[in-house]
Amino acid sequence: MTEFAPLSLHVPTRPSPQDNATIDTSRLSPAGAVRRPAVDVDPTEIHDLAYKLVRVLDENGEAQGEWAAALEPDVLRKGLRDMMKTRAYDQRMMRLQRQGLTSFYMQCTGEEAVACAFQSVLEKGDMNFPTYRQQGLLIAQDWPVVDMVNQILSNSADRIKGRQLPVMYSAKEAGFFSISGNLGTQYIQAVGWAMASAIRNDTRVAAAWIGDGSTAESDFHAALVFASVYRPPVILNVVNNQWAISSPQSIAGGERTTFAARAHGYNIPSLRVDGNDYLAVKAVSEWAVERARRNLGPTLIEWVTYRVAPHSTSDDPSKYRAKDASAAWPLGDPITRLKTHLIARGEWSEERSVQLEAELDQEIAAAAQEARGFGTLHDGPKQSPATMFEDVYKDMPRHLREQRQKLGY
Amino acid sequence: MTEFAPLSLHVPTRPSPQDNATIDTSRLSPAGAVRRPAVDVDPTEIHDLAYKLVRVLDENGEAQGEWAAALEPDVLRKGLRDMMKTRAYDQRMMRLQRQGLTSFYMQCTGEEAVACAFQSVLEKGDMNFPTYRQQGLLIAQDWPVVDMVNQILSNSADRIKGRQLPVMYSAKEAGFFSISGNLGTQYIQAVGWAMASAIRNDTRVAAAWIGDGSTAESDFHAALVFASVYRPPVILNVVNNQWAISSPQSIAGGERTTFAARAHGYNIPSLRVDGNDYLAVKAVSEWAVERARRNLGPTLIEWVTYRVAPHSTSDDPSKYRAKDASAAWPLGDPITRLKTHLIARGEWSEERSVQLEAELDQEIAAAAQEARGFGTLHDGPKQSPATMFEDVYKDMPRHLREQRQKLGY
Amino acid sequence: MPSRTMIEAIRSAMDVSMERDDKVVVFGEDVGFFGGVFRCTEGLQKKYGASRCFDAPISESGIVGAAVGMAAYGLRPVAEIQFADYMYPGYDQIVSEAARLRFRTAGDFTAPMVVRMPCGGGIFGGQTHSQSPEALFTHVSGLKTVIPSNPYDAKGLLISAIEDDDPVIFLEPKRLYNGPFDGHHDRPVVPWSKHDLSEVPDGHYTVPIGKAVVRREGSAVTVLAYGTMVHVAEAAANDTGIDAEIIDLRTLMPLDIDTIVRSVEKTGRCVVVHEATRTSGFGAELAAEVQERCFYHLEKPVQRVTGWDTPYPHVHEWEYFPGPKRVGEALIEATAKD
Amino acid sequence: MPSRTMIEAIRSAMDVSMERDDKVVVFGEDVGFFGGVFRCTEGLQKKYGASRCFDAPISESGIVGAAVGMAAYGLRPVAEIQFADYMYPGYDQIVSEAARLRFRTAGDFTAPMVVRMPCGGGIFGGQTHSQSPEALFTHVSGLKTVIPSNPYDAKGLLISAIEDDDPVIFLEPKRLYNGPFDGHHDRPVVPWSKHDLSEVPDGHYTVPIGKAVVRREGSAVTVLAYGTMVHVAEAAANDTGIDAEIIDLRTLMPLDIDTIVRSVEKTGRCVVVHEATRTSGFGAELAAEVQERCFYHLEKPVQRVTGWDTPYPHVHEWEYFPGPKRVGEALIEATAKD
Ligand SMILES: Cc1ncc(C[n+]2csc(CCOP(=O)(O)OP(=O)(O)O)c2C)c(N)n1
Ligand SMILES: Cc1ncc(C[n+]2csc(CCOP(=O)(O)OP(=O)(O)O)c2C)c(N)n1
Ligand SMILES: [Mg+2]
Ligand SMILES: [Mg+2]
Repeated sequence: MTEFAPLSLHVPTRPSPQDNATIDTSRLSPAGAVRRPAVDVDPTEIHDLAYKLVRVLDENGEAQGEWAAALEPDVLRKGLRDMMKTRAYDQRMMRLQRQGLTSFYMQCTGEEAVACAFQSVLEKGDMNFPTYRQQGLLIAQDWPVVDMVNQILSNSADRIKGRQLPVMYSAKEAGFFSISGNLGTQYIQAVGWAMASAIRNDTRVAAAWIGDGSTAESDFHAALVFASVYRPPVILNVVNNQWAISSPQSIAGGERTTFAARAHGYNIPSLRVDGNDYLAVKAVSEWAVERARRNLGPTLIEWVTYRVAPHSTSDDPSKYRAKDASAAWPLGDPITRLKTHLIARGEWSEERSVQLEAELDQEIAAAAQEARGFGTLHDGPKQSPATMFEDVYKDMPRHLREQRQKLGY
Repeated sequence: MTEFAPLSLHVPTRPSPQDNATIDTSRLSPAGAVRRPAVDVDPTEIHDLAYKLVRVLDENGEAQGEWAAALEPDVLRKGLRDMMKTRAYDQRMMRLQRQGLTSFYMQCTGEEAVACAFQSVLEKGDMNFPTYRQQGLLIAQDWPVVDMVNQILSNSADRIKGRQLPVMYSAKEAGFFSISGNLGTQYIQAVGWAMASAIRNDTRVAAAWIGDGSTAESDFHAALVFASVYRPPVILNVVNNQWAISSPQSIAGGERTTFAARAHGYNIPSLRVDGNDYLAVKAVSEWAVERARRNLGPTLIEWVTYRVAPHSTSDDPSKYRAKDASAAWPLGDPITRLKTHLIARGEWSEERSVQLEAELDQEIAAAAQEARGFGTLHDGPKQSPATMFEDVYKDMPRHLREQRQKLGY
Repeated sequence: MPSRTMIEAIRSAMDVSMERDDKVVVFGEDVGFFGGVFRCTEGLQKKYGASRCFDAPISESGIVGAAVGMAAYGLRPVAEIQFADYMYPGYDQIVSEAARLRFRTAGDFTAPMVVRMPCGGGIFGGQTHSQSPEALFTHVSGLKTVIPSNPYDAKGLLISAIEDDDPVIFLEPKRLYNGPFDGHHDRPVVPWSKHDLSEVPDGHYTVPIGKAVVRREGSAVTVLAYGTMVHVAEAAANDTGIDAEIIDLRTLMPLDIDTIVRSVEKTGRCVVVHEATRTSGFGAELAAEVQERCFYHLEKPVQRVTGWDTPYPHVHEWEYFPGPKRVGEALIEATAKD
Repeated sequence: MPSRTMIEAIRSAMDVSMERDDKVVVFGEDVGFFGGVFRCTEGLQKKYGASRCFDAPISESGIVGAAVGMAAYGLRPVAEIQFADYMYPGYDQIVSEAARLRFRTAGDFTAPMVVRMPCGGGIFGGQTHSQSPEALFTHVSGLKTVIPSNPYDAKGLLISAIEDDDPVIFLEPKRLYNGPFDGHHDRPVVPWSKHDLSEVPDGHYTVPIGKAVVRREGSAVTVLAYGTMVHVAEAAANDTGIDAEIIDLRTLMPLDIDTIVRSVEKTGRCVVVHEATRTSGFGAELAAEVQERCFYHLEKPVQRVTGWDTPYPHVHEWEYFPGPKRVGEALIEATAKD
């Protein structure tokens, strides 16, 4: 009936285990090469930026190009400290989990710059809608580590009463919206929150967070549609760490295009940025937040980074990627890169780094110790089971009172 | 705390009631102006086509440019007949509904070219996943009108046993997938069907259909993601008739961009086409189907047209758009345009048109009459209530047998 | 007091709420300029501006998800889903997000929001304009589910729902929008103006969430009903002459079990009626609770009269719909002396 | 016969089915190269190629929607949802599409497909890795809902599900993947190899959908259970020494009501147990049916032992989980002479 050859299904090939980079190097622009448009630029004029990579720090740790800002050394030292503290925190929590003090943990190793630098440009009152890999948002604002560990341990001092899996923090005061566990749902919520801010003629902005894999979820589209229609003050962050558990970003549709490009069809300006470059993250975040604050509407940013650690403590990446894939740090270690920059500027030294690392380790260990005093998942003081029936509704309905009694409380 | 002015919510303005066109004329290219790329073009090379408009027929009815094909007069006369028959069908069904012979009807007035020309390039075995405004797909393949009217009347001969609201046809044999009633769901199903065809090394292709308003639905995104990842043989049709009930296309995110542009972020080639131009529709459909058939993957096409009629028989558009908005036929009547072309080529005449119109009206009236013989929604023979319990499962489980008995069957 | 249709009562509830509290915003498909396909929001955009009453893209997930974000911000969004049959794309946001936000944050974030949706059959709407998905909400901890049967309750309950600090699913039996339909589809349509409960005050008042009401006192059998089925049950009682006590539940979650138990202990018989499909419908929960709490008072098993376990058909509207005849038969059976 | 874990049994079912019928395709998040986060599809991509076993984007709606399209084409897709808690974005495609396709086309199009999903608690998974949403499926006409309690049934039922011409929701109690967990979480873990029903033939066999089985005969009380709760019920019977008859439902829809009625008529008492929240859980349907059909045999009300009506908590896993203690108490109460 037809002259055509049989069809066949295209299934994206996986990054070769030999190629440790596993990042599409064809789209890596050199530091300083990408222009910095005006904040009120017409989105159609920067379509090309979705296919490039904003980078500020070059191989020698020098800041390059239009995105390089004149930043005080103190600001950068704070950034370095935030990232190092985040990593120290991850390491300590991994240890607690291995010791059986809690059920689960997720690291953000290699991605510290994204959350830490982004947080540094927000104001009090702004609201993040994070995923489970943005602990840096809390740490960069010096949120009490004890409070975080309490949540990890589901102990008696856990502000969310042991109700959520570890890492699913919530802290309204910190502008940190509750992490759901269901992927993608928070993306449209952030847009809704930002719409509310606009409806109320407020000045606060929202930040939505999502992973590369989760951009496939429905709510990613819902968020972009609503952001496109109502132009609320929201920053739409896509953290492309190349992996979604075992699935490379090609399975989410990133095989021959970028996640930044997704924004084009919605007339939302977008940028693709080196997420391991603290200076680039900070500069672009500032740009996007200013856009939002000036009522210029949403911005989508793809942060290109790499998930160095396993997906979670339940994961074994050796089953699906080369054992040394993570060791290669395709875009470099964000901590090392900022450190090199500070040293190059004469504002830091290796010794101070070693010292700071020890100090932070101490600080986190002390916080963890303090938190353990409030109990752990399986031991010590914990929330009374009676609390399980609270907060389902504002006022406990009769059937829950009956059930609580049935349980003996 | 902040130097910024208060935010405010952007709510898209509505097309002014004075501006009858209600189509963004800034994006209307002249006939023949848009190039025809090779079918294996790299999607990134035709991004500009998402912002233009492929048109073949000019104001004088002449075919212009690279998309103009040498078509036999018979082929075009068939096209004209299909569109006229579709319109005659709509008119007759409206009458039946007003007479109370059925509960509901939906016309496709003004959009006849899209479905009729598209169907003309498909082969037997291909599968459409239509919305409720593609009755032209059935009519253009000379599907028995009686069969269609039986469905509209939910009568004893209705092939789907009166189970669905009128216009929710289903006809596997005609490559016409069941219309759901839930918007958008069929878009990803079409992609799944096309994936199956590729998995089986078949040569059949699928066509997905959706309206401008419904592109906001989640499954639109799901479809584009899956189409992007697996590159199955599917044509992703977006019928932009400017309205979704009372909401102009701006509420779906079409205020400052096009629906064709949505495809860019997924690396799917897309085109924006004058949907009231039978020749343009046919040419672009052919191009897209060839791509699919050659295993080159999906194509998204935005058909720009205009919903001339009310949304449905339950709708009163005078409440939300200028009374004469539809009378202006912003892109011209597709029937008139093709007729003018045929007349210009000396292959048709006004008299033949008048005659054909009468003939078609007769034909449809006769079919409607025949269908009425099988009953109507409220009168005459209809499916036994016992049939209500059938086809819930392949084999009727016990509880449904019990319920059927309870009803007295 | 003016007589209002259910549509007018619902509109008035939103109007009053928007007037009193500028944190109340209303949106949904065709809700803004047009005022909704059932006209429940007519005039609100004009009165309160397009930032407080606006059209939404056709994305139920987006509508509910945006509402969750607005509620977390501190607004009181009232979102309309055009038909309950179309709530499924937004179901994840309802179940996984709105319902759990207070619990999973120990009250740090909350989602005080209302999701309104027309539900139920009787309008020849076929499978996608007739569904009654209430049981899909009552199974979800953290949601309140409300369904009025008349204009007075509709306004009072909707105001309560908007003022409630928890997410409320507000189901509107669309067959009741314009009149108190009792299932006798072959009789002339009765307008609300002929019904006492269409007397609706202009201003602010509330009907409490979580309280059922006895619509008709009786001693022979208890009928548990809500929405359209309240009127059908009344018709069935009148048609059969059975001295039925009819309880209009009004709120399904939290359930007013006291009113139910009191009645069943009195009558010793119970019939549950709803339009939704039978298996795992809310009637199952009612039957389970009644038999557990009133076991020693029951003289007969609790019966369920429901929609059949099929998708909602088009042509067989009246064979599917649990009308007064089927309810009447159940009343007769429930009260028969064996 | 080899002893297999539940994971191995499930994998074997897909392997056997793919081998016999090249229309069977398997996909889902992390299902292809990696073999699934629970390793249920390990090795299948290698054996059958990437067009028959592949990774899917993280879009549950896309996964189910694509499966509907594939099934309509004529394939037999087996889609995995990584956790039942994540099925909600795909719920619309399940409810509005897969479930209704046969009905709304009078059989012209059908959706022979399986949606597999790990469900249930007991693994400290918190609210998004512990849910039991079976009642959200049993309420939907057109779906079959299956939930095995052991490797033998898991393989036989999954093969039946794949060969079934209707859409089947296949719930896999994840706490049973590696051993027959009976709720005594403080005792050493028991591997499947110690359990008779881990003897799983290599090749093709089926366990019929729609048939319950009596796991333990008894005369004092009937326990209706499924999934993990079958083992918990056994433990409770052993712990209390009560002569309980335990029925493993295996299929919730269509329900094997005969087996249930036969048992309750014998024992006169009935306890229903499930992990899902109580209100509108499947236990409500069971209680409603049992009281309706066995009213005159019942000596006590049907009792429900279930998860509480709260989101699934993390730290209170064992206070939430309806373990042998709570089930035991219900058995004692159900069999007590008043
Ligand atoms: C709705 C939903 N589906 C599936 C999952 C299971 N899941 C948890 S994390 C994950 C991968 C997410 O990848 P990505 O979005 O790239 O984020 P990353 O883990 O790389 O930070 C998956 C599939 C989930 N949590 N929610
Ligand atoms: C999931 C869902 N939500 C809402 C509706 C109600 N509805 C039916 S048609 C329609 C408008 C669709 O507009 P569009 O997609 O532009 O198609 P058109 O009617 O213009 O052909 C709406 C909102 C529906 N059928 N399904
Ligand atoms: Mg990732
Ligand atoms: Mg439209």
